Amino acid sequence: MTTVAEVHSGKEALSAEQCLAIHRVMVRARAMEERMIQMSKSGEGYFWIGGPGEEAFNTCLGLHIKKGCGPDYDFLHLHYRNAATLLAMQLPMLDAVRQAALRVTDPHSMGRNFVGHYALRQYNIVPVSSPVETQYAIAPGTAIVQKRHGGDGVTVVVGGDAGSSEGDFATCMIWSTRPGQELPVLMIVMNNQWGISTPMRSQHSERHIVDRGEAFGIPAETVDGNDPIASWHALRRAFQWCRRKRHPFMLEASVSRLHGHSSSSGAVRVRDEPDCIALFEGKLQSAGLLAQDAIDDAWEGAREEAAAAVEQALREPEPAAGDVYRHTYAPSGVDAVYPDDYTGLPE
Amino acid sequence: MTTVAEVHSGKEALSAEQCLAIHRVMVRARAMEERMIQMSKSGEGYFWIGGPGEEAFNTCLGLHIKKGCGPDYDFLHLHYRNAATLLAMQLPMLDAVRQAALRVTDPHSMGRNFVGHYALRQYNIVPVSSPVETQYAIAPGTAIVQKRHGGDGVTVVVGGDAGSSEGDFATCMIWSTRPGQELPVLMIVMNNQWGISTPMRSQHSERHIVDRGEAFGIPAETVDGNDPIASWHALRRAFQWCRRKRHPFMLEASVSRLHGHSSSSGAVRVRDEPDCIALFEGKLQSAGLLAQDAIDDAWEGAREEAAAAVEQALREPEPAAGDVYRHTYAPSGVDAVYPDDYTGLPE
Amino acid sequence: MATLVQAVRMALHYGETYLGVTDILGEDVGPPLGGVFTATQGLATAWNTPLDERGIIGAAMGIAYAGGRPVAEIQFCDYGFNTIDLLKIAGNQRWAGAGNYELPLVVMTPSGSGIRGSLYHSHSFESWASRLAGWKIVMPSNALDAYGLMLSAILDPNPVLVLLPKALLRVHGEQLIPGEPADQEYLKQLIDAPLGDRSNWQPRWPDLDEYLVPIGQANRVREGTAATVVSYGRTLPLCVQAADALAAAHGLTFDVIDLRSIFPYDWSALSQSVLKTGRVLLVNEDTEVTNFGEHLLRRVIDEHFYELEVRPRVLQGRHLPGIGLHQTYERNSVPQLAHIQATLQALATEEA
Amino acid sequence: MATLVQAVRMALHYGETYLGVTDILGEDVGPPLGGVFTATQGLATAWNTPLDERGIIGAAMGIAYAGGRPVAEIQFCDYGFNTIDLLKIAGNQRWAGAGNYELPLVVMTPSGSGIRGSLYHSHSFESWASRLAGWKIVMPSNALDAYGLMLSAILDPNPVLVLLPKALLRVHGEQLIPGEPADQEYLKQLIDAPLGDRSNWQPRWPDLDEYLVPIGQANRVREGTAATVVSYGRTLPLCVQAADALAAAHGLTFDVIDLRSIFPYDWSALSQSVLKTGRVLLVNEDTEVTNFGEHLLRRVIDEHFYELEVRPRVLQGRHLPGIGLHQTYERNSVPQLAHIQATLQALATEEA
Ligand SMILES: Cc1ncc(C[n+]2csc(CCOP(=O)(O)OP(=O)(O)O)c2C)c(N)n1
Ligand SMILES: Cc1ncc(C[n+]2csc(CCOP(=O)(O)OP(=O)(O)O)c2C)c(N)n1
Ligand SMILES: [Mg+2]
Ligand SMILES: [Mg+2]
Repeated sequence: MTTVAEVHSGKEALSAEQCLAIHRVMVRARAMEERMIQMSKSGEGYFWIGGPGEEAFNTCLGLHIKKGCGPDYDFLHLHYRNAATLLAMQLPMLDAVRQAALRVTDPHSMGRNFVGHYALRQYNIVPVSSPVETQYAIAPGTAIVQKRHGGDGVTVVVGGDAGSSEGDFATCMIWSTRPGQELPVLMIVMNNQWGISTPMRSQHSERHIVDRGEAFGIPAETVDGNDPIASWHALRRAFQWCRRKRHPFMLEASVSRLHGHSSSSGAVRVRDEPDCIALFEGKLQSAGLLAQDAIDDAWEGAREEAAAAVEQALREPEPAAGDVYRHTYAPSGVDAVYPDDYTGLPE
Repeated sequence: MTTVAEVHSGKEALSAEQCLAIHRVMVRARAMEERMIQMSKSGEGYFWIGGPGEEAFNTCLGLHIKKGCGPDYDFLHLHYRNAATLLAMQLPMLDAVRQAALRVTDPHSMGRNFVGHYALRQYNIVPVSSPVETQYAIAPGTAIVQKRHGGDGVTVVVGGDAGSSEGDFATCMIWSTRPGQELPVLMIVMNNQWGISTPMRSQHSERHIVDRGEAFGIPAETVDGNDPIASWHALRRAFQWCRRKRHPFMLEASVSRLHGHSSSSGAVRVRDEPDCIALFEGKLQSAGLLAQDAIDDAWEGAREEAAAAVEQALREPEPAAGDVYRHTYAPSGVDAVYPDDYTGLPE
Repeated sequence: MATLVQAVRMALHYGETYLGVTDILGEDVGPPLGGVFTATQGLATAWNTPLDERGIIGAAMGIAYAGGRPVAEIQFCDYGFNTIDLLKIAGNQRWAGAGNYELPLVVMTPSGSGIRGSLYHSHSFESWASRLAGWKIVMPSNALDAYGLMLSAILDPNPVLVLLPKALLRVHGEQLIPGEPADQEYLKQLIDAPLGDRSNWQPRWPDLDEYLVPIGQANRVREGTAATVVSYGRTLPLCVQAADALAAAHGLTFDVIDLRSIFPYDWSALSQSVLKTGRVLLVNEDTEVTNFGEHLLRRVIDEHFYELEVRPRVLQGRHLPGIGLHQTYERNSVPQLAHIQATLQALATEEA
Repeated sequence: MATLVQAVRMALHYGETYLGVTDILGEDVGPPLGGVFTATQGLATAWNTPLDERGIIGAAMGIAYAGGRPVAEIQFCDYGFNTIDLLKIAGNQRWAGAGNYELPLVVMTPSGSGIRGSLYHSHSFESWASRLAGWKIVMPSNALDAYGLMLSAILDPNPVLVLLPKALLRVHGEQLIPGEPADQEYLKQLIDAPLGDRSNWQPRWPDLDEYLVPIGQANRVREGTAATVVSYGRTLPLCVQAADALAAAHGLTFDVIDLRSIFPYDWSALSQSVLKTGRVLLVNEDTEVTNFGEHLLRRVIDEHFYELEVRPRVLQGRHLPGIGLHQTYERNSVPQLAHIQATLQALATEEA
């Protein structure tokens, strides 16, 4: 087949290489999620929640992250659908799967938290917590340190459409635009039009959720999150603004929710929402960049990788009774009762 | 002196009669507040917080209220600077003073709450609570009942500029604009440019706080709250919108804070902010509507009324030890332990 | 027999039909879902709110101020911790406001562990809630009580919090709710929404009768002499099981008291039983530092210290930041049957 | 000697100068006011926030995640009840996150009654706070402890809540803070902002030394044999007064223990004293249903039931929606000297 230098979407384009790299991550993310859904049904895991339908945007997000530890790097305040972002950041699939498998080796939570609830200090991924939108109240804090520190580190905060109803969404806008104290916060709203069973349009009158930034002078974009090329460029502009201007930016991505809300609602594949991977593969095929057998190979490889990760995780130890208190407290030189960690009620 | 039919402010005008009525309430409110400040210093009362500097707007607000009990009438979710509103609603000065004097006869709180913390079921004044902005989370509820009930009752909610930083301000906008479920809520922001010692401009980038309504399609106005004629008409338009359209409206009034935040900061008279009463008296005098001796009479009458109210209140009984539990619970036919009221721990 | 969650649903139907309930509001409580636990399927006044717990509690308060009778749901009690200031206001407004307003507000929320909910679907709420003066707090452990307590909560003119034990929501009752058809499959056909498309579904409500469990009235579900055990919610049936096992194996009999109301609690039932047995075990799964069971213990010590034959016991959840997803965490965080049974046996057999 | 609030201010100065404190944030904590109680006057890193408690706690958490060392103030603990979900996250993030992050976060807030604060400037917070697993909670009752506990709070890599007893903020200490000038008027000149225009004012800080009160270490402030009394915050000096009065009048001597740390509490100090005296009174002013003192009582019962000579006592605030403004309400809502003294005397003189 012929190869092209770049792939277009509307007026924007991305190099063939980049497109293929994005596609690869998207497929790996999907394969992993699908395997995790299976785990939640087979007893290999338990609960599932995740991001099938958000791979295009989330992969591009991960590829834009300035990855590292501390204020020189980007901070991530994510929600529970960001698996593709972590894979794009080159984090091993195995670690996500360990969480799905409730293993004590799960680096994010030691088998304590639901899948998709990441925490990795090494890459500035602050712990994902289930109460929606609280991350928007916390995000300004990391940006305060980044702004004061200098450099171009950005604070990225991600949440859903329904979650924007919580007051914390407003808190983030206000705290990011204090006069003279503007913060490099990239506020991302993943608009899948649903909060569990409740349609966004039944509760919200805003044309776009990010329109709310206007009163605060926060520039904003909306983007088709099913289109990785559009997403790539929207993210590029957003990051550029935050990195250079050290001011906030808002980005709203319309995305699909391809397996419903979570395993609690069955996690069955829905058929009436666009699939960003199928769409992208169509585009790459038309561009002559990816033949059907290359696609098949990508999927097969991804599924094998996921299967191997599950196999590996399931061989690893589960939490033991003695792990219950671990990591409640960090060691402290000024605590007479718990110099190391929590050990039960004071003795 | 010659009399004119109406008084102008910019392009707007108000009848002489209405202006004089407004002036009278403003003066009574100021005289009462000044007497209460004295009480807080003399030991006749204790803490003081109130609305000197907000009389122009608050009086007009009170005069626009459709006063009564239940969903046919307006509901008021006030903050602690609305004394003039209550006087404009023809509530007796004595009742406010009873609260300042911590008397058991205080109909708002039995000597329990700070002055300005009203509660009067008879006139749909829901209890004023100290935590700022919580009233904005509660207000949609009364409006839900009003909307469903029919009629033209409006829910009025009032708070400060600084308080708009709390998430509850956003909650009110969202809940008042649910598609197809829009609510007759009049959101009022009293912008005195301060939250205790913190200048509004040091924390907020919005040009006007009510600009935040735009994303929700809420019409808004800003008004010079020191000008009763402008305030009157802004309120007239706002109420008209809410009463007829059964949709929300936002109104931001710029006002003065003539005695600082509260008695905690000394309650001393500031000299660098406009005094709405002096300004209005100047205007009424120039219009030939009010002579200096009439002004003096108004003040003297108001001060006498306040003095008499204080004298009366101080003659009334204080709370007794036996009052401590009163009105914790409403009587309940289904409670085996507290059929009437709370009486201490279960026996 | 109805499950606990069906009982709640029937109570809400009764409430909106006969007791003036005007609004059942919360996240996903309206159609098509009818609540993440199906508690609000098919109800005429149920509607979906924005994802905003502060808005839910606030709006419900406003509805109650304006003369409505709302039942607000917090989807999981775990998500109610940003509303405690509003719950406090709901509890203090009448006292602070010199009795101006009644606030006939019901808040219901699933509470406790037992569905492998990880950190944020396993919280207990009763110890927090018991600190909210001005509120009444109830927690049924079976379907009939759920029905009766919910009706009382609706009738009471004060704020009432109904804690629903997550672990027991799908457990069938042992007693019929007045008006409930005896065939549980038939009941299901009548009132459970079908899977799949529900747009044309309508519930067919049985002809229910009023049944009230008064607030503040405990239920002695087993009678005995060896000791008193007091519990509620998820751990109550475990206490019953433990008591029955000890009766069968060792002939030890117990007063097992289902508290049902956390506040006001039925002190006289508890007190009389302790005076009779001289031995008491208080069981709940909330975390053990500043736990409501410790309050009950304090009352026991205050009033019956000299009547106790042996050291009174309290079994509670561990003081931990959360309950982990892996079963090992959960089993080692909150009281299980074996803990309860062992403690009960030790209590009953300790020499006085 | 410095007042308690001056001690806090000096500790914060020491913290930002030597211990890496990066941000002291809250409503009105920056210039010109320096806090509604003056706790943050003249501090280099103090800044004013929007009026948004959720934002304050959230931002402080973010600062701590990113390597800063924030001290966040909630202006009155009464206004912290909408942040409990965030406080919970701060307390559980490390446990939930497998130890990835430390969260060196200090939150300080005035707590308790005694300034005629009406409903919303009189709340106690320690019973609520003690339920926040993952947190440490301290509450000084004098200036030197305030200094030492604040430094420990700053040094500890975990979230620490410092409750400041409102009623004692302006009370002068009896012991010098290391480096504090002996003349209190002189200290005032050095570090208290002047009334009026402050735009050119700069504090002149004394040359302070490090002084740590370890977290979890109580202080026995009186020694005796008749009984043990355990308290903290506003009621601690009242307990001392009561003990001294009973010593003078009746020759009864008491172990008076200033707990200082609510969690972790110094169980061994408490336990040893109870074993010695066989009699114990626990005093605090928080509301009496599900009160932290009831937890301590539970520990006493769990471990020393058979060593108690007489019924242990607990004195707490009444279960009420609030503390009313009129003094009659306050006096009848929370323990006063007379209640404490009478209870202590009864405890000490009851026949075993
Ligand atoms: C504070 C809070 N309330 C309720 C929930 C339960 N819950 C989990 S996800 C969810 C819907 C979230 O919708 P949205 O924000 O649009 O994100 P999405 O799941 O669609 O990606 C709800 C209500 C929660 N996790 N946190
Ligand atoms: C939730 C909450 N936080 C803090 C306070 C303490 N406080 C009382 S008034 C006030 C400032 C309010 O400013 P603004 O909203 O502008 O109203 P203003 O007093 O200027 O009328 C503060 C911080 C409070 N009452 N409630
Ligand atoms: Mg969504
Ligand atoms: Mg203001």
